[in-house]
Amino acid sequence: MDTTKQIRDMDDVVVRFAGDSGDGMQLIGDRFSSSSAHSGHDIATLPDYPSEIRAPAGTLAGVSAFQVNFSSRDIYTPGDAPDVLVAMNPAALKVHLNDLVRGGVIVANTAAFTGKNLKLAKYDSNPLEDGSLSGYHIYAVNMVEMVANATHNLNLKPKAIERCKNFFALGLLFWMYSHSKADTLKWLKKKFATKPELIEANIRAVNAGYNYGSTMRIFTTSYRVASAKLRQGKYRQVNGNLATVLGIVAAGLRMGREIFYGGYPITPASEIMHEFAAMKRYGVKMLQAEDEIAAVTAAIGASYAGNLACTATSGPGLALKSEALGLAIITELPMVVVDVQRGGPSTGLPTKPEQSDLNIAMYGRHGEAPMPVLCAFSPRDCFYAAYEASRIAVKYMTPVLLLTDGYLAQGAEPWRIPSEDELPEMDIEPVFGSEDFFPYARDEKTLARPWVSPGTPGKEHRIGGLEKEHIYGGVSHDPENHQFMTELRQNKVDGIALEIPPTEIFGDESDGLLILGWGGSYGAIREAVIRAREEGVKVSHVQVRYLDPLPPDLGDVLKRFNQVLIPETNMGQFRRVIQANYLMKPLGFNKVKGKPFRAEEIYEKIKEIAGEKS
Amino acid sequence: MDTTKQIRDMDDVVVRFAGDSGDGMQLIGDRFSSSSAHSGHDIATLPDYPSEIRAPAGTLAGVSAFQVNFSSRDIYTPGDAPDVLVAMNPAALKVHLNDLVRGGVIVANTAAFTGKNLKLAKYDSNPLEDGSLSGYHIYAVNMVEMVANATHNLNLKPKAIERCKNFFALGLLFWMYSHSKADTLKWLKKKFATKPELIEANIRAVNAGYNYGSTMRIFTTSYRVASAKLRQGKYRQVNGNLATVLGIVAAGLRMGREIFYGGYPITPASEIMHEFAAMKRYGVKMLQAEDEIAAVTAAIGASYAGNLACTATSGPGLALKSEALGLAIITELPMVVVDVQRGGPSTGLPTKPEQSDLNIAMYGRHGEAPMPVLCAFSPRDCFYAAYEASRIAVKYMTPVLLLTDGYLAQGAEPWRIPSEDELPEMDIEPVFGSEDFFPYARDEKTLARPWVSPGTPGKEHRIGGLEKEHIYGGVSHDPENHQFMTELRQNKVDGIALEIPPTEIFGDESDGLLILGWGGSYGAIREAVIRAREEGVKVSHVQVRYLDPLPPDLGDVLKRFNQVLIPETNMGQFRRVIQANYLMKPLGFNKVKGKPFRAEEIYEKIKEIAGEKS
Amino acid sequence: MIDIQSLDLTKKDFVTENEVRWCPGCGDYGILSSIQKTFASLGEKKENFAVISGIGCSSRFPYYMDTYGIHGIHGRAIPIATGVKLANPALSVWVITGDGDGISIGGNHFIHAMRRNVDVNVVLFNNRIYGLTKGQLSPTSELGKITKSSPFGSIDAPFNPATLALGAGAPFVARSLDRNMKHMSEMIRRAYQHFGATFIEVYQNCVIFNDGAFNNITDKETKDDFSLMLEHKKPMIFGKESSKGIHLDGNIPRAVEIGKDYSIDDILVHDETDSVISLILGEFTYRPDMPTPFGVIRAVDTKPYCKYMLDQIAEVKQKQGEGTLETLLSSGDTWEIK
Amino acid sequence: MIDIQSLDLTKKDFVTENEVRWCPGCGDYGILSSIQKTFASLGEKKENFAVISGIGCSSRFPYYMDTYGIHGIHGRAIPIATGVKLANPALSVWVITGDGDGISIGGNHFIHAMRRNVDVNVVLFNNRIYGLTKGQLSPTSELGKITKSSPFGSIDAPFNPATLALGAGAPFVARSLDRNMKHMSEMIRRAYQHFGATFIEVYQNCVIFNDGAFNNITDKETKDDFSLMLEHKKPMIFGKESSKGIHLDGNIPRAVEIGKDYSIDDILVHDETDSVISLILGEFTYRPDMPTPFGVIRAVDTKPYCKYMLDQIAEVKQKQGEGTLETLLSSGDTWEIK
Ligand SMILES: Cc1ncc(C[n+]2csc(CCOP(=O)(O)OP(=O)(O)O)c2C)c(N)n1
Ligand SMILES: Cc1ncc(C[n+]2csc(CCOP(=O)(O)OP(=O)(O)O)c2C)c(N)n1
Ligand code: SF4
Ligand code: SF4
Ligand SMILES: [Mg+2]
Ligand SMILES: [Mg+2]
Repeated sequence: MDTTKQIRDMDDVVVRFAGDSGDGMQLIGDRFSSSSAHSGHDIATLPDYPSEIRAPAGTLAGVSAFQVNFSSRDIYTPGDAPDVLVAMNPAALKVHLNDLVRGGVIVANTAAFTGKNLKLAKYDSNPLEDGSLSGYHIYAVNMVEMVANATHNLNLKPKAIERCKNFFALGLLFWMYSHSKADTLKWLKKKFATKPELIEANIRAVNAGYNYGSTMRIFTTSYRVASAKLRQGKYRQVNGNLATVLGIVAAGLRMGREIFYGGYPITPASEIMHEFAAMKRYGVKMLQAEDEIAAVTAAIGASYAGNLACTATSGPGLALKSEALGLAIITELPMVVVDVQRGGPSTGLPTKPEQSDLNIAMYGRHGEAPMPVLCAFSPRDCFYAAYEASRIAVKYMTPVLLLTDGYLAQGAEPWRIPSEDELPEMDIEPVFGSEDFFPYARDEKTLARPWVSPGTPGKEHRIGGLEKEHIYGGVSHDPENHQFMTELRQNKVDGIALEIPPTEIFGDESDGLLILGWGGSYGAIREAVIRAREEGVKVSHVQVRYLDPLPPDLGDVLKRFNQVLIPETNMGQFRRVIQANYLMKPLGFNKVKGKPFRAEEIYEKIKEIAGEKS
Repeated sequence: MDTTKQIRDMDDVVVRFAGDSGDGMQLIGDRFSSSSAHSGHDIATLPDYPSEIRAPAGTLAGVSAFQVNFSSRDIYTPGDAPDVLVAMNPAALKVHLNDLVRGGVIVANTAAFTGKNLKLAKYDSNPLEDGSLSGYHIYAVNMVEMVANATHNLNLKPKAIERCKNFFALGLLFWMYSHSKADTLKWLKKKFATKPELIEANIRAVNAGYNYGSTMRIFTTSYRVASAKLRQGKYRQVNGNLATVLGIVAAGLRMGREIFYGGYPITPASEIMHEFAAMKRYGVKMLQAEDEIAAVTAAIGASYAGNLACTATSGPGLALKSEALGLAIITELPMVVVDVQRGGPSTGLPTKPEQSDLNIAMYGRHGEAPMPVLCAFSPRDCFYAAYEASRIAVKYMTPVLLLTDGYLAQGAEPWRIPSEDELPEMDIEPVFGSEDFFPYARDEKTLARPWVSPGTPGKEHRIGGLEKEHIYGGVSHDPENHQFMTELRQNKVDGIALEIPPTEIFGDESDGLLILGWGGSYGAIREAVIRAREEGVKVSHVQVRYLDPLPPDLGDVLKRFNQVLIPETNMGQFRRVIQANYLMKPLGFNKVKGKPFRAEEIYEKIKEIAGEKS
Repeated sequence: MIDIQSLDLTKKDFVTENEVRWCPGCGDYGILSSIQKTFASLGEKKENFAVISGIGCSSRFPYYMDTYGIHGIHGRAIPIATGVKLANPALSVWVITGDGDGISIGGNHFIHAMRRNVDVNVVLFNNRIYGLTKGQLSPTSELGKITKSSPFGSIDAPFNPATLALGAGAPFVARSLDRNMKHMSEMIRRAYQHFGATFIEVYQNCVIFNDGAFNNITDKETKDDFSLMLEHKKPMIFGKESSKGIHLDGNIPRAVEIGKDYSIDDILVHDETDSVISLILGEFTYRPDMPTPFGVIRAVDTKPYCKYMLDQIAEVKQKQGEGTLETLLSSGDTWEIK
Repeated sequence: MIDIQSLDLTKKDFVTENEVRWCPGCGDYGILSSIQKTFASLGEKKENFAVISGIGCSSRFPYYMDTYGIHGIHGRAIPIATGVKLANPALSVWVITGDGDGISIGGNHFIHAMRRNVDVNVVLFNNRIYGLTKGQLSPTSELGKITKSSPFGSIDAPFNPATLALGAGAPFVARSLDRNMKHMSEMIRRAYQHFGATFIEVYQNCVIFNDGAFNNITDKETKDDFSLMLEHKKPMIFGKESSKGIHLDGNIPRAVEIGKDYSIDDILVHDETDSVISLILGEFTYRPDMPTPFGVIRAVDTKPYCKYMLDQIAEVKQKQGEGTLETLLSSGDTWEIK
């Protein structure tokens, strides 16, 4: 049958599945991504939940969506704007239509476009019929009826039939993009192993969707996205939260340390706790503490007792941990503190990403309390960032703050699983000091102090939050010692800069415009810069992983360019850091809308700046 | 009798009383200051307690001291180095000798220079006798014996006699500096009203000291410090903590608001709580909360309910309040948060002052969470700073952070009590918005929203930590609204700058060196600058009260000078703020020794810089 | 103080424009409705209510109550409410909180409010789960429970909130159920009338993450056997046929059949003011051999915090005289410079 | 596990070089001495002790114990200790805290550790005042008490720490006295031997800010009449001549004279495992008509948190196989690109 269709080759496609919270959009989104990934595309995905747990069915607040970008090239983001919108009900159409590219495809489930649902979605008339969508390609199908027909001899209740409609949509999309159904059929068999009637129903729904595409005349074309030239290897999908956990557990295994996680639920960091909780076979000890303060102080205790300790949270929780971080700093205990940033201030926009915790990460502690601050660029990069944060923590005996955000946390990408020897080495040398044991003895290079766990005979010692005497570690009120130790703590953090690799510049090494980013804006900036460069704009890109200390060559790099633009989803926090450090005034591009940058926005900004120049 | 003594006139004198914790040094220090102040000197005082509650008698750790600077001129600090050291025991001598000016006077109580005490003070031989003090004028008196003689017919127990020795020392100092005893004799009668035998014993001790001075040949000279040309008026002594409380209560009375204080004890801020607790006749409601989070959130609740709310703490407590401040910011409720800074990080040096909480004050909250930050210059200035903080809080509907420090908190000065109409006006206009009541309506000028207390009929409304819809105040996830409100909150704080008076420059209006200070370094800087200017050095002084927003003219002022020096008792936190704002690189003068700057140090630094230049 | 006649409030007066956004079927709806109805009937002016919450599904409550209110931050509803009440003691201040908000992160404020006897009314919606963050353990989740944060079963023994409150010295402790709106209403009224801190634990069904947690006390067949409806000065009888009761065997409480070995006279009589009885009752929760007590577990009159505070201020004013700006600034030791 | 013979520890082994810096006469000295002595006698290796504290006079304790230790931050000793214990369950972990550190700012951690039954031993030095910050109210200060923060008398009703612990579900609760070193030592030993969370409240005299707070139970003349020394399975007898006892009148406990209307058989027999008895005993504090109970108020065996944790890890390892870097990275759905 498929032979009759016209096949058009495309570089990449963005599909957004949208429907009611109960319509199973996350599920088919995930299936579609998986089949794309398995067939060798580079992909990036992003779920978009409603902030309510279960908003009333059919309402605008209840719409749940999942976006997949799949491509024959390297891609960096889940895509700015969908090429295809699957709208399972009027509310889904209403909420997401604005994002659809002009001339894009709408696949709509007409069964849900009832009077009641149209009203709930605040439509006066049926948009599928009133001509208001004339700029788009509309494929309107009564998916429920189709499934009913395909399953008529299975004796399913109407509710059960209704439930399969998402797999009809999935089948249809498989056809449209020449994806194989095989994986999904296998998956269904495993998933519903104990419920054979559901296997059959859903398989029929997938097939019905697929066949509908191939037999109906309305679909004149299907598309094919070639496989990406991905590096050879074994792949899996990870989102940022999972990758963070994998990075820390890998580091712990690598350095032969047991892992302790102290956590407290908070959106969008909770999943980190869930993943740690599931890591029992790796011996991970996880405490769901009574609050964030208990979580971080338990981590401090565990660190003292020799575990690789971690705690993760989001803004409000980081604020609560602030006092305890001072203790970790003065006791010089290793620990990884992850902050999955979300919209602030206060409870703010808890389900939306933002990069507005840089200030508190760098400066949010009383007294002189320096600690290294790192950030991750992409969902899979969270693995490497977390692994590196663990390495620095233990090597330098210091708590380390790792910034991710809600966008990275939930976004997923395929990740080529590194082999053991591809992982950076854990170049940590235990510090012994002189013959006698002194808890505040120093490694000359790293300034790390010894990490000796309770239970070790003969090395009993006490540490604490009062200023410590150099070497000996006793309480000291001596003015000169306080000056010395304050400087030492600063020098230790500053010293990490010596290890930071030279700044990688994407594009030209100097002149023109430099886009300087940090954290999760990486993908959008990179895409925009690639596009602008393809059009001949002289623009380069640097993304900073090490926020404190900054890369030692960064100041020189910045000064080599004519202009520097810093896009941030905050009011300019990193820009101020750059200003204070290099006494230069970069341009700011600041957006505080509870959304990550789209590549398009940055591209436009580049063009605007380039235009002004020319 | 007194007629035989030689009287030498002096401009100012610094006396330090030092002894064991149990020797009553704070008491006679206070008496001496009081008599100095009452006789028209300008004075400044500073207690210096041991960090233990009661260290063992006679030990170095147990020494307690009190310093008084009294002068015929305006003075700015309790003095760098004492001219006179009263040492009641060997430990006191040991601890404080280093500070004494070369050639200074030591008044020692020989009764305490026993073998045991010398050993406790780690002296190998008696310094009063071994010639090691040859550079000083030593007046060694067996004060206990003297008191015993003076009270022999009172039948006192040895312990009681011993207890009076501090008043002997006081009497002697009164004679040396030609102070009147009258006030103190009156005070003793009141203080011991119920214990007449103590009145008599102490009066005899004072007189014995006084007479000893006038009759003994060893005192060839006594000194006289003329009255200062202080402004006419009624005076009282205040330390920084008391002045802070007075400022807030005065503001509350002035604006007709009841006052709520939520606190939790912490050195050196506890006294603020004690003072508020004593203010019941002003209707002050004070809650000693279970922790700092409860203290600040109770203040938020009280503010919502219409009270002028305040909470005070020190570094570790400020860190704990960080999350709640975000709530105060997004709900736009007025509140004064006082941070009495001490040495950090963590518990750090809890009894020592430091200026290292500027970072957390300005940047220590998650999300974009701007709030005004002010600081106080001197103990008595705490009154005006706290009063101003209250005014800004209510006028703009915002929490305000006021930074003082342990040095200001405990230091005392005479304060000319302002009359009611000398106090700044409370130029606060209630915001009503349009006809209908909307909780997030705006005053056009200040951007303040209405402050309507529960209990007001017809204006029921809810506020909270989720992003708020402009005007209406409902929860809003709208991206544009979040951008708008984030900017609005920033603009509101920035807008305060319009009210900041032009920067006062002490010295030349441009050229040469500018010393830029903030907070408690005021006195030391001003003294140093005066001295250097007297010697012809081209140096000026600006002290900044408003740290966020900064005075709008500050950038211009700074650029008018050849060099800017920023002395701070931290690693350069304000310097970074200046760098980030004005893209210039001031010199830093940073000291982190748990001590405030001495005028001398700054003076030397000025000379050093001036020397380099010439 | 109260002029019931003149206030013509109905439930509607307490409904806001905000669309209620709990999951369909959530137990919170019933509680909201009970509270709105009861508030209207108390004879208290609408503007005198302040409803304060923290963060959680339950804590969205203030948005749906047309009174004054604060949707606070996680765990801090009680101190915020304390501030509101102390600032304006004339208000009727209510805290709506969840098992996570109220006794996980907010546990300290909870016990301190109870000991201080601060005059706020705390209503804790106990669904034994974290709803808003999508299904983690709460401090009232049972041992062994599988949740997102305990995929292999919980190893954290739970609190019994009533006992916790009693241990902290709470003067008023009650328990009710989302579904039993009449009972709920009665508890709210009792709390309103009680002078001082009150605590009502409400068992609330979370249909999404912990559905059926309270089935044994909501299912028609089992509920009478598993619930003990307390009434002051009445014997503690329960069971479908009211044939069972609580007997104190020395100091050990037992559920017994009335009629066989025990007569009605052997059954413990409830006394809200008896601290031992309340402690015994508190302990029943999570015990499979005992029914769950509902109603007022303890109600003792002790002087509340606000009263102490106002009395003390009045006394000091009496003694020292009402303070003015003049007395404030000129207090302490002063002197004149001429 | 323990080989007492081979360890030749004495009190001295637990003394550090640090000069002890409490006020002369402070009750803390006696407690320090008891604990040093007792630790030496437990048969536990010195390096296996970890002593964790918060901030306060009492919290300086770890500096004087030559063991592993952390002087933490205010109120957080318990979660720090929890982390230490979970990271290394072989350690004997002790928390030293004060009434402010432990149950004012640290109250939440305290109740949660008790409910979770985390295997740490909490020793709370209750001097009913804030010592280190020089004399403010603590949550155990009596109503009406004049302190720096309550110049007109406290209006905050105090906690009863033992009852609070019991209300939170503590499996082991005891009380002792700074001066009674033998008793103190016995309680420390009992706590050490108890498997799970333990709580010992120690009445401690602060000579500077609250001297004599416990006079009635330390003064020779009065102490026997005001203290009730508990012994498991023994009747609750007290008084100078051992002539008084606790009688349970229905459910109301009373102090009665033995001999007249009551015989020894009417006297309540202590049972550490009986939860009602422990609750009744807890309540006696601050009651003028009742003696203050000392000794083990409750001791019940329940599976502690660490055991649950280790068991669960072992079970999962058993089922899923011990994890490696390889299994970690390649978990979940994987595919090959060639
Ligand atoms: C400081 C902080 N930590 C964590 C969170 C995340 N959070 C929001 S609600 C909640 C728990 C809600 O549980 P519960 O109080 O039982 O309310 P429910 O949703 O079950 O009604 C958590 C952990 C937060 N908002 N703030
Ligand atoms: C976050 C924080 N808040 C407040 C303090 C100040 N502080 C130190 S100890 C203490 C109370 C001590 O009382 P308690 O625990 O009873 O110990 P004690 O000194 O009586 O032994 C306080 C409030 C602090 N160090 N940190
Ligand atoms: S998640 Fe549970 S508690 Fe929250 S609204 Fe839904 S049903 Fe109610
Ligand atoms: S202040 Fe009190 S508790 Fe603290 S050391 Fe002195 S006597 Fe002991
Ligand atoms: Mg809950
Ligand atoms: Mg105490």
